[in-house]
Amino acid sequence: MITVQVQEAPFDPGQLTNSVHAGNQAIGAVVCFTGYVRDFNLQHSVQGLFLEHFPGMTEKSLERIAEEASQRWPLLAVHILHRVGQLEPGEPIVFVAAASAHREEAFNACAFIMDYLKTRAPFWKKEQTSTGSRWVEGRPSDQQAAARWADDAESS
Amino acid sequence: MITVQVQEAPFDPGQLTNSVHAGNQAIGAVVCFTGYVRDFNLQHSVQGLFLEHFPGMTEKSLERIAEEASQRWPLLAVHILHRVGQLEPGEPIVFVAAASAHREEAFNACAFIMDYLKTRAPFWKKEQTSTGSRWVEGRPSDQQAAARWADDAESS
Amino acid sequence: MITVLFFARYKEELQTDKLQLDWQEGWQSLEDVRAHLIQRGTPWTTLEDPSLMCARNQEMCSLDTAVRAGDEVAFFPMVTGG
Amino acid sequence: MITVLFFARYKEELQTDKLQLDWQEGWQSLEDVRAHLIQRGTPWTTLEDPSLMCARNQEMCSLDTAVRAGDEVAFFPMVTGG
Repeated sequence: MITVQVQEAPFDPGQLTNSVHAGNQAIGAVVCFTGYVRDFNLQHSVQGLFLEHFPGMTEKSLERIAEEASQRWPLLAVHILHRVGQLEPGEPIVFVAAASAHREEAFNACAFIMDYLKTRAPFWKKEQTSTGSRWVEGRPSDQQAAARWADDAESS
Repeated sequence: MITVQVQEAPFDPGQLTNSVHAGNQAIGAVVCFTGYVRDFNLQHSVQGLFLEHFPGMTEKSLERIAEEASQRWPLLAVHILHRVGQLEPGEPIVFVAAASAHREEAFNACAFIMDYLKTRAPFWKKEQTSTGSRWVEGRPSDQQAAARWADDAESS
Repeated sequence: MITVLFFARYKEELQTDKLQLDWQEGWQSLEDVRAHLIQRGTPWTTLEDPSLMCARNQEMCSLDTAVRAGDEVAFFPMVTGG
Repeated sequence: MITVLFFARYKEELQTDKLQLDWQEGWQSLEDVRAHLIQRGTPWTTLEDPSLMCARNQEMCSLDTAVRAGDEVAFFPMVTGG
């Protein structure tokens, strides 16, 4: 039910989207998030992006995030795929899908997984711009987004 | 930027998912919702589903919902597709995609569109079960889900 | 004259999807049109449904929305798409 | 002996991705390992970064997490995936 992939190879978000349902007629709702490399970030024109990660720990942390989502909501499928290595603007970088009987659970689980992935999975982005390379800095807004789920822990 | 379709023909959620980005390198986040016909609903085994709608008003109401989402969040693409007529369990019934630079806006817009579609677009489901056909009743939880956006109107 | 449309369960129970009604003096809102139909008795009393929704000229509205001669009015049960 | 890994900006600034350190009497937490490295001076003072994150045996943890001989410890800047 939980699928986690970390890979250098490009992937097809549409193909992944269709594979989530996979004929399971108990699924009423599939919410998919696809993140793409933008050509512009924080006043920098982005020419490329390098994704460093912590092999071994990366997969474990994504599996743990997927499991935590499955404990919080009655999910019927979770799929997380994250690319590493060199990416170009316009390329898909991350895919997260959550499937459930009803939409609310699927929306919450997908957003939760992205918020946790952003703050708890060991990936680091280095942008290549016209003025050189620079490590992308963590955003406080991502920490805040993740923190909101802690408040919800009891009520979810 | 806004695409609205109401059709009897089946559709491919994966193909639609990929078409949302369409090479727009300002897009960083695409959130897609796909609703599927379940084989079981409220203690009934579902053998088929008929979707009635209000031709003319249906398209207008979906366009209005997409426009309202675009006014609330800085969206780069919105796609809504809803099927009408006869559907079988396991078939996709509705697709909603919202694209933005950042994920929070895309998640909110996609959830908002679904909540409004559920309460403001003129569709009615009739389920075919082993004991006959019955009109699906509106759910108070859908009204509540839509109402939460009214409270957010100022802060969004 | 106004046109009144019915959908889904109402359409089945009323056995019609469309009426043309002569304009009545004193009609001000969709509520007046609804009351006019309900007073016909069974099966029109189905329109007493507290979840009834309505539209005027293909825009969803409330029962206290003003109605005018020439309008297209629709009455329907709570929507269940998605 | 413990293994210490560095990633991303730290790896570049320290010009190393991995150290093997002899176990020091008195080490109790990851904070002690960090302090040990920082006292080496430049460039190790980059580990004073208030956003520093860490992991013990491939599980994210806090600096006050207990450390033992044989552990694999990692120090890295705030993560930025997704």
